[in-house]
Amino acid sequence: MFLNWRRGVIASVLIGTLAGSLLTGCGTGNKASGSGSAGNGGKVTTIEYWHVNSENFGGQTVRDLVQKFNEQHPDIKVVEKFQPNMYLGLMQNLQAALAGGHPPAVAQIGYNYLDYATANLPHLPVEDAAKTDPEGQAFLNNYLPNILNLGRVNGKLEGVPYSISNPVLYYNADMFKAAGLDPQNPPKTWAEVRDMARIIKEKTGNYGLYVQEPSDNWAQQAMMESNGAQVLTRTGGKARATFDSPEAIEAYQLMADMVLKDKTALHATWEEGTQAFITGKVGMYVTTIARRNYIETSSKFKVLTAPFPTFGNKPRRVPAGGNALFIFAKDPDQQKAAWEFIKYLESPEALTTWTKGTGYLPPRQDVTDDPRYLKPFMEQNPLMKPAVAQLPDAVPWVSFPGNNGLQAEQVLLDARDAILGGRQPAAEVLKEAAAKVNKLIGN
Amino acid sequence: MPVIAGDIYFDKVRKEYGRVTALEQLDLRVAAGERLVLLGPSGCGKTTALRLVAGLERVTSGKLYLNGRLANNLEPGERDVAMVFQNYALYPHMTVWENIAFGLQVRRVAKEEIKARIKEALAILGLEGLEERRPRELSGGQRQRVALARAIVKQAPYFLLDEPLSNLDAQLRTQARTELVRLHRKLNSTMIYVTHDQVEAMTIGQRIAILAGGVLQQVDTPENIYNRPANTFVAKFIGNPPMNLLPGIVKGNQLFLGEGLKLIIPGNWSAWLLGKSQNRVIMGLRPEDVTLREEGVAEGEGLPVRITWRENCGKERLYYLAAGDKELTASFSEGRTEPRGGELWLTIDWDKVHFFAEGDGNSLGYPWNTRELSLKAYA
Amino acid sequence: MKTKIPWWHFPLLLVVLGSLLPLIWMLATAWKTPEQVFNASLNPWPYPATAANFAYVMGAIPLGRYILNTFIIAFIVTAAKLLTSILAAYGFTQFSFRGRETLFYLCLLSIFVPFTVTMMPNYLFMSRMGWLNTYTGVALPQMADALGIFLLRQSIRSIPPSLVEAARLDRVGHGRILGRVLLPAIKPSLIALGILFFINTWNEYFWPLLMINDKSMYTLPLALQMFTNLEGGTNWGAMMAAATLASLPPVVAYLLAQRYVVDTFIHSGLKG
Amino acid sequence: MKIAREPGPKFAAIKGYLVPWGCLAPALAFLALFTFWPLVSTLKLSFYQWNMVSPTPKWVGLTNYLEILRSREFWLAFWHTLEYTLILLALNLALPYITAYILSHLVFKGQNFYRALIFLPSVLSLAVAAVIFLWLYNPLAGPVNALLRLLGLPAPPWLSSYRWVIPALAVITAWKSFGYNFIVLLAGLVAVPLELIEAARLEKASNWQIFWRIVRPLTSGTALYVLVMTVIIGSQYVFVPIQMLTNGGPDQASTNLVFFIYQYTFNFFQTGKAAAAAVITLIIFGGLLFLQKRVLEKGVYYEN
Repeated sequence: MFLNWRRGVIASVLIGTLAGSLLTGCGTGNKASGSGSAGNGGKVTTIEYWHVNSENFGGQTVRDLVQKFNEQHPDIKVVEKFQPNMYLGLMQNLQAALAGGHPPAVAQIGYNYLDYATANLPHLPVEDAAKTDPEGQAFLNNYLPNILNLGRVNGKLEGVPYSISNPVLYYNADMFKAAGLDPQNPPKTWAEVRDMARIIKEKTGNYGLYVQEPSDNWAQQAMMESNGAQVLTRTGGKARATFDSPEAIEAYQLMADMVLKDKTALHATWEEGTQAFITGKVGMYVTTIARRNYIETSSKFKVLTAPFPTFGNKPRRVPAGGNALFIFAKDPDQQKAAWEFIKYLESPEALTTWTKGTGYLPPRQDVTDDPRYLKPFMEQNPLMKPAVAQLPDAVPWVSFPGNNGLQAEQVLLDARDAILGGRQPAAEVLKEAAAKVNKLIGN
Repeated sequence: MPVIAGDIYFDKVRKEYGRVTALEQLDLRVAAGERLVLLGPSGCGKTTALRLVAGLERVTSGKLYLNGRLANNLEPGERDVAMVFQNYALYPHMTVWENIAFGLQVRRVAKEEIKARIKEALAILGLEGLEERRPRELSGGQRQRVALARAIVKQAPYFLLDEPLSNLDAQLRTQARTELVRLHRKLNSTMIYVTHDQVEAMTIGQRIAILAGGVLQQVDTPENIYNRPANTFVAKFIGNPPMNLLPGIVKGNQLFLGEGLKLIIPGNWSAWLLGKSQNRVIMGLRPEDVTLREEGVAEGEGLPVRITWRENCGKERLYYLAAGDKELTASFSEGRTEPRGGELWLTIDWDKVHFFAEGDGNSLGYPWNTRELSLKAYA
Repeated sequence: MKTKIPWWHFPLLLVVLGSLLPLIWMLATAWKTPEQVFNASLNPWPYPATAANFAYVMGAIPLGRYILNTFIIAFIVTAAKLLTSILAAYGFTQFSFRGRETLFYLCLLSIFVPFTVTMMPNYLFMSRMGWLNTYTGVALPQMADALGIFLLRQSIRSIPPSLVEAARLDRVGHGRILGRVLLPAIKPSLIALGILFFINTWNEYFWPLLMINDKSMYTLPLALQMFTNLEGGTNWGAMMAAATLASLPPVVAYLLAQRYVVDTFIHSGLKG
Repeated sequence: MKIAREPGPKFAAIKGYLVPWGCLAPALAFLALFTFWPLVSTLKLSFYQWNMVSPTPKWVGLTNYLEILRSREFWLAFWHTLEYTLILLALNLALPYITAYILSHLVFKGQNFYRALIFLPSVLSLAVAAVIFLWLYNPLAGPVNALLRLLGLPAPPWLSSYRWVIPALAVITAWKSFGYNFIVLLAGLVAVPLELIEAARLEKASNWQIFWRIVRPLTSGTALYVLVMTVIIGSQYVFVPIQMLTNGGPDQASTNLVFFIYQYTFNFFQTGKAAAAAVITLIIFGGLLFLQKRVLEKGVYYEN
């Protein structure tokens, strides 16, 4: 009998634990989300902030900023939540959270998802949020006009530009020397890049060049548009893929020739390419300035940077990478708190912390040049200079409109693999891809 | 540990499994305290009948009464039956003691009482000292006795056994038969014993019910089953070697069994068969009831036979005989004079002959009083 | 006979090598400095070894918390799967009713429904219920397992029906028939199945990936991706250290109970 | 003896249903709610255009199906699924089958040693496996290519090569599932009575003949189980390395049906097309199951 009794107890404890854990919804996860209470009367408004900054990419900086903000604002509590897999991952989770009715108040939206987010996700345009704040317009005047445009869709300011990056050319000064090249004279045009890459290959046996290949077309857009092409042409509210223009094909074919014919450029994933550079197997590396800190500290050789190369005398056009801050809060109190938080993140102090912690460029001119803020940092980090100098050349990162915008982006990614992988020449692949994209975005 | 026994009554009980009929309309009454054996070849429905009593199967139609009470819808646990399974169904993870005690514990029998009953059962079955063993540490005979012990401690009015000896070797089986009968005398419950072994049936049953193809063939005492088989099936099924069955035609007082095989039927049989107005018959002859002679007999007094094969079974000798196109067996127990071989004559003891109708195989009866042997002798 | 033995060991040793080499490299890389990682990738013996990667991982993520998350989810799912499978297997073996076989095969069919077919509606359901980032969200859809039902049904069918019948004659209730007769008899299958469920849930990646985006709710496999972030650059040593730490609990559990696990797998008829 | 109350037939009938359905209810409820209802729901979604967020899905009839069946990506995914499956059948059915045969019938020492170590990888997470192989496959510094270079062999960029990406990803999955399949097959193989093999030895049958003519037919039930599991579960297992390492690239060269559906759901937010692809996948798997039932089972020997 004792045996029976004991077994019964164990069984009921097991079942109890099970049922209990189900009923309570288990724990910590849910408490923070959403439940904004009336902001007045000493109550605390809790809002969520979604970002893409992982542990080795500014995660700690985000925590510091949030902590400081919460100390300064006793009536608001910001909870930061990291979203894996960069902007794509964040978009996925955001989409789901919206479907479930529990969106974050503030989220980082990659510039390449600007159009899609504006058209598909219910949000509060920051232009409207700014209007409710008497200082709102003055605040927005702190930005360079072409930078503020990065947050505009069809003329309306939907999100505040926050993180800004652009592609620069990193190069291995030691390898330049070994190849008999002058480290003080980095290539200025793509023709020079091609020549130097050939020399590096001949002299050192290493690859001359790697251009970043993550799951976006950012760097490739910079090449095509610097050659005078337009990835997407908007006429009268209608968008059309034009990355099959002769200029675009020429730019892409140059890259393909270096990879396939000259065999002086590496075709690999971003991960592998970065490794190849920092382990001294590639001479030149085109990637975001946001990676400066990692590249500089990981490399055992002298790293230098140069502006993104141009095509002859054609103007340089580099798409701005990074993200804008969007407001997804629905409750007025939360919207107000969200706007407060955005203003804080975009304050000179916070941006200084942010740039130091990540390598992004600040969207506000007054921060970069101010000795109280980033000036000393910029002087200590000469590698940042080309990126800052390029800021006036910034153009919007292409964001494909419509329901199928995200798939259009993938078509271009596949095209890159097809060209650099040698499936077909650039002209054919790009023509095919453009037709497909045009179909997807409704032409 | 005497128990108040109850009777069991099958009233037109039918059992079907899907499209297969296991039992066709069984009418059978088992008296309270009786020891009845259900006998038949495999697939005859005997186990089904037993499981119907236990409630492990549901009656398809008809009524099953236990102690006068309709039991069709009673759960097995509500029927107060004890059962011993063919494979004993001992719980492998429990000790002997736990196996026996389990059912009683479930029924919330007092601890002291459980102890007393198990002690008694272990003593009766000679299982003392094995209490802490697990089934896999026991021999076949021990397992069988544990299964019996588990059944008897329930002190149930009904005691069902499903071929409980089939997994034992021959020697143990003989011993267990007598044990079982003794045990039943002590228990006094109503016992149904299922077997396909006629020796077990004859030695254990007070009455035997023979089933074939889901149909009850005959219910009677072992003596009557042997001496007065109700049909050719029973006749052939009981007795080893089986009864010789010879089809023939009756013409007046003559029986024609085939080419050159003619017998003169004595007066009493001749008149009896005439009364049955059945001239196509089957004659049944048990192998031990025939005589072989070396010297010739008069026409119609015997059949000319030839020995085709002989077997020495120790206590008895079997002769396989050919009579024209017919084949027969004869057996001779030790001591009887044996023929040497060659041309022989087979003669018949007409007091030990059986006649069956050719069509349905039912017994044509006997020209003398068939009620001399009765059940009472075994009560 | 003796001369024959060595030859056949050769292919087996190759297979063992194939099984172990990736693990050896994971372990080796976890103890290497970044320099060793790149310049001596073929060397399986890090010298001098550094624990810096582990220190970094422990500092960067709340490892204890993740172990706890993973354990709680694996425990809930395993317990629930066993419970529902046991009950269903009992229902499918001990009762006969119209449509039983049809129902059973319908259950079995669910094994063959690819996860991707159901993931979208389940995801929406969970997010509508507000169960994203909860143990409930991860565990709830996995609480029944057709394979478990199938295997336990097989196990129950392999024990003689008379065991249950004997109990029924003793007026033993369903609870006790299950608890005291059937479950002890199929204990090896239960244990093997439990271990299988636990390891599978522990290792699960895809569904938690969809359900959980709150760092504090991560399971160990999810935590791994924090070390593969693209813009930050991969720290291979740290990643392998994290992989090692994530694998440690199931591997240790397996090695401790190794003979038992494999033996029960072999003898419990898990072959289906 | 106490006479129990005789329950009426109606009571008995209700009581007779209560317990079995009570037993089945939890499992059936979970399966219905999280497997079968979503199935129906997916079927419904496949006729709509919807991005999961907009309040009104748009009815588009069969458009989703037609567009998918006309797209290059779907057929790539389809053929790749076959390719993955073939590789997995070789690595996760044939190879463990033979390994298990060697261990069960040709080798008598070290049984436990082999079993334990061969099973080891299957207790790891696929995510761990993917991460380990990501390093092993690293084209410049990874051990695999370092070794190949040392041997003077070409060292391809495994995960960005059209030709190698599928085998490379399949190997990851195979490495992780090998042990489990091996143990399952071993369980089937040790059940083959030794007498049969001894009898064959007396006939001077070679080891291969014994395997092919005696052991294989006798264990075909187990093998069929592993086969079906490899085909159906395999394509879902492969998903994890695809999602973690290549995202279907390069140029959709490593996508399969499962990843295709995931991509349309969570990367493109084209729920309707994803649902349509899911339904098509289900039909393909259904066809495979049917095929298995009709063709393969004919040659299968079952113990019972």
